Amino acid sequence: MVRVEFLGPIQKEALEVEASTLRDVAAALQSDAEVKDWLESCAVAVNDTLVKSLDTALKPGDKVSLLPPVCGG
Amino acid sequence: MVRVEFLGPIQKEALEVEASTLRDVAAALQSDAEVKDWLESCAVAVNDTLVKSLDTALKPGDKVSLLPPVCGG
Amino acid sequence: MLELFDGPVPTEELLVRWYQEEAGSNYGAYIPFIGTIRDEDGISGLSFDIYEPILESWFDAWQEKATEAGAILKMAHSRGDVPLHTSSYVAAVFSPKRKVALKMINDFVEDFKASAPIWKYDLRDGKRLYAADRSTPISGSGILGE
Amino acid sequence: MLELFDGPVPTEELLVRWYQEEAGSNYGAYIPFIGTIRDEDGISGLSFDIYEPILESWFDAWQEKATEAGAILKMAHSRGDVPLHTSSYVAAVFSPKRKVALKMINDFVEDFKASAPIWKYDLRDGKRLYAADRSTPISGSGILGE
Repeated sequence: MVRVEFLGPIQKEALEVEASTLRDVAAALQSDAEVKDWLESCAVAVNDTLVKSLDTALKPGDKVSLLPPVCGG
Repeated sequence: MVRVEFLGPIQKEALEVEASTLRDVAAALQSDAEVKDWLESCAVAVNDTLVKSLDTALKPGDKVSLLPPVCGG
Repeated sequence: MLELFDGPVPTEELLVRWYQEEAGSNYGAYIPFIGTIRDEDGISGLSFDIYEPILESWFDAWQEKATEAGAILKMAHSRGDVPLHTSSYVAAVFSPKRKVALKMINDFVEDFKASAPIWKYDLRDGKRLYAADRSTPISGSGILGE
Repeated sequence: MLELFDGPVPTEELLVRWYQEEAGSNYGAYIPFIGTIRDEDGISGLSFDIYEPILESWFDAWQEKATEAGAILKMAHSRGDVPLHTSSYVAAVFSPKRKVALKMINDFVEDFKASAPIWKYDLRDGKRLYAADRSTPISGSGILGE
């Protein structure tokens, strides 16, 4: 299981998801009505490093974070 | 007569020069050994406004200033 | 150096302290950038969420880039609510060279706006409303929607 | 606002005072630029001459340009001797908009270096030596040499 966390304005508790790559996480989230609309605009970090490929491998205990559009300053 | 002033590092007292245009001032200064070498690098102001033409007209009492290369900051 | 504050950043103190910290470091140029909350659109202030682990690694990567150019960066940002006319963001570059400093403060602040994991909310009528229309997807966003 | 000082500019006081002066003016971005004397080439400091009438008209023209962009400029500079590790120049822009402010501080400081009627001298071995090699002829220079 990997832990999926939702940052900033996404009002959602963390999930535990069975996943060996980010592609598995994407599939799980696309069927989640609460979070589906955020997916197009979110960046993704694995263990606090931003990643850009769905083929990113995951192992049990990894942390996947969704980062919606930002506006610091 | 116009008054010609030398600014910054040009160590020279002001001169009074007979001139109806800046061209007359140029002629007077080109024959002045102390200031001749500065002429190529100096900007010129008439009554504290920068000018770019030797045809600039002058009237008695005008102030002509020579501004050597600058480096503020 | 990255400093986070609950509420407004202490701008005056930061500007002076950072200047004094580097007074003997032989930098010729110091350029701070100060972001202050504007009174507009009827808001009573802004509020911020920060994801610190990624903010820190983003800042560390910039500090490394600054070091390669002989410069250093400092930054402070607010967490939580920040009232109108107070500041939520102070960043600064110190460099031996003017041109390096001018380019770096521009590039740093622009990348900060595009990449730093900070979320902004309008405070209006007692509510905290995500500023979606002024927010920017981080580069590489959207892979989960493919 | 243009402020001239005999000796170093009071950097800390200026940074704080300028921030406070505009605290209620609803500017979103404040960017100061601070120039500090570097210890290099064995100098003990720098020294400056200023021709104030033309500095003032140069600054007024910039202030007008800033006003058209909704911004304002402030500037302070030293006259006479300025020791190592103290500051001779502080300039600042305030603007509602970040991008306007970042571009303006760059353009203002670069034009200042190229155009402001200020002459710099190295202080070395008790002498005051014109920094000819670092100086720039003002645009339009040389007409008297034609």
